[in-house]
Amino acid sequence: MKLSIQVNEGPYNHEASVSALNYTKAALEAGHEIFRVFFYHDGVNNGTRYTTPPQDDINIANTWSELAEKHGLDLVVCVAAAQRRGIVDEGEQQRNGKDGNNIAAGFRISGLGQLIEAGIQSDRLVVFGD
Amino acid sequence: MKLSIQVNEGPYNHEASVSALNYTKAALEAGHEIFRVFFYHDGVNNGTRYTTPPQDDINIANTWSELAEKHGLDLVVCVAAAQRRGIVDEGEQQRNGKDGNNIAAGFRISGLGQLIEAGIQSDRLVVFGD
Amino acid sequence: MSDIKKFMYVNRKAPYGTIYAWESLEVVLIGAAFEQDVSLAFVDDGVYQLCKGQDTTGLGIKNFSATYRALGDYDVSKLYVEKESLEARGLTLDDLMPLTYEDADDDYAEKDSIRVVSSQEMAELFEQSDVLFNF
Amino acid sequence: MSDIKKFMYVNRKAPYGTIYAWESLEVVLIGAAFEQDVSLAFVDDGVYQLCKGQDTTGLGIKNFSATYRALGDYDVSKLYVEKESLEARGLTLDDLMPLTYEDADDDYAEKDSIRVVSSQEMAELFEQSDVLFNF
Amino acid sequence: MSILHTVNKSPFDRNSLESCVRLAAKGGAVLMIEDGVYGAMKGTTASDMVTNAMKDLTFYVLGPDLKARGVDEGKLIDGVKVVDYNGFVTLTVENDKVQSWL
Amino acid sequence: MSILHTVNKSPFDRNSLESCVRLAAKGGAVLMIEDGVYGAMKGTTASDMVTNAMKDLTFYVLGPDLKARGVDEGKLIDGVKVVDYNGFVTLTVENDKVQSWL
Repeated sequence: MKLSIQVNEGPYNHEASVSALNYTKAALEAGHEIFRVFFYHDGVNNGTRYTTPPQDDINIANTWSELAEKHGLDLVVCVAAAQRRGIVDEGEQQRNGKDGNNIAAGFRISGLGQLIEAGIQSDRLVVFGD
Repeated sequence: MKLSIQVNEGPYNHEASVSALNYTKAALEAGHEIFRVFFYHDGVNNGTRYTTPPQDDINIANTWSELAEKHGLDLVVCVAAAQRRGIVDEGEQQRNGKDGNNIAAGFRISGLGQLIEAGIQSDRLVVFGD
Repeated sequence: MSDIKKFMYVNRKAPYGTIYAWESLEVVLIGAAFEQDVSLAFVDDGVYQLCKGQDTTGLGIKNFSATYRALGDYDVSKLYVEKESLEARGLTLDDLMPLTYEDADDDYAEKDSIRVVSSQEMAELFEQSDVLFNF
Repeated sequence: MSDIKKFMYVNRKAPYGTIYAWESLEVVLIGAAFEQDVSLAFVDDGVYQLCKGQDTTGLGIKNFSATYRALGDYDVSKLYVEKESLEARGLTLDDLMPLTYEDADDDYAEKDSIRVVSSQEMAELFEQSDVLFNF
Repeated sequence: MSILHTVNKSPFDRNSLESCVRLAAKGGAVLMIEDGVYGAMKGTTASDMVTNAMKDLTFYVLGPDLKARGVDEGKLIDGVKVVDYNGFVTLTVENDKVQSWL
Repeated sequence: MSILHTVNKSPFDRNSLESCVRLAAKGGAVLMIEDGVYGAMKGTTASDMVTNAMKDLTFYVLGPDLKARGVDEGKLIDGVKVVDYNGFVTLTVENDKVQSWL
């Protein structure tokens, strides 16, 4: 079955991103296709490579990146939500005149249409948030 | 009177940072001293210069920076909370081997002792959060 | 399954205290271009989103309430408001913004977009949807 | 005002669902070095923070519950738990971790850190504090 | 000794106002801000909780947050006082400490 | 047509579980996750709400979230079924769509 996942909260502050990670892993193990993981609201904060979590805790951004590489996941960060919260890739850096970028490996910034498309194309949309 | 303010939530997602801004302005206008503004939990996300908010909305990070410059405010971002969430200054960039930093003008990263000190030194501690 | 899906955007949170109301509305506006069958549900504190007379000047933040009035122009004309949620909050239809759309199937007659429904009717609307968007 | 202030850390949120419980505890640990008069209050879902048998292996996240047991070593020995909050959740003192400290004023006798108090006693403890930390 | 309590959550969504009323000592002040301002409206399922607590506590509501949400002052419970941010600062000073019911 | 409802908030802190029970049609499944798992415990002020809803809805609770919080399975309301993340995925597939009561 084709599943899409929406993540509405940032890492650590809420359990939502950990729940989404564990759910995604279980869905992949069960042989389902993950059409897309869409990061919205504070969820965009999952996609920064600037985090340095404590050594004795999960590294959430890295876990997403590794999962994306291993399974070819499409991790999409909403551009409007990202602009409000300071998540930047090279394209956004150019467009908005920033002096750097912080997007993590495996994530891409795109529009809300990607969420709508996920709703249309997927058999199920599962939302994790606050 | 000597006041300190704690901000527990990031910009835009919750009203907390706007409430803290409006409160801080009113306190300064009334002639009170702001000993410190301490950003904790997701509140550390107030201190990134990577945001590009919509033109028709408030620019929260810039408003903090301008207020800090005008009134010499001490804006402190908690280092442990910042590491979990990807807020980095030059020192943290060096220490944690990051390829850039995103701290906004007027903010500094320091330890939780700064919050305790604010509690000891201030006549009132006012907390804004979720 | 037909090419057109029934989308239901579920709004349960008050405006301004958190951003969910506004960022949810941004999804609805973008989604309108995809020509799906769109409905919005307002339950719990979500009903506050539609209250008239919103004025954010004193807070210094964006007032997005006018955007609800533009929904009709985007062919988003089914806004279901739960009666029980209104009543618990001491609100009636008169407290909400008048929202209308022009019905293309009825010589572009101006009609009300807001439909007050019971909890049970709302539960049925959820059942009949294909995709539920939660924020 | 004396040099020592009465600090009250107020815990109202469950562990793991959000980070407030853990990051609040980090403040308490750092704050212990400042030699103030420290108390912790556990009300509402904050009482869940002290439940025994926490095991986060299945989630893959840090289990910080052992840290509460270390509080005694930091001279943090006054943990007030609201009776009404426990009761509403079907909990008793037996469901909570046994937390103790060694009383330096009583020949280092081992004593219980957790004190169950009524809502009214908790309200009085808040009144008697100098600074209330809320997370 | 008195406490300024701030409540920033809707009483229909969260338990903050209820907990504040239960755990606030007599003589305290309660200021409703952000989504907490909905707790100041009359004719709701939460109004009685506020009215009953008025014998022990004084209730305030933040005007700019009321206006943002389109709540007319005529809809407030009798006795709830509207203050602006300057009034918020004054309440902070007049009471000995602040408890935020987050 | 049936809905999998997820509830991730404590019923003592938020109204999510209450709203889910009010607005879930007969035949639906409710899965309690994250802080929502406290709603599955017996002997609480929220237990009756779940027990009464059981005639129309089937209740599940996520085991890893229960364990994290130290909630023994012996403390669950009779009839609430414990599932792991694989079971969560199965429930997603077995129902037609998911409603997250955030």
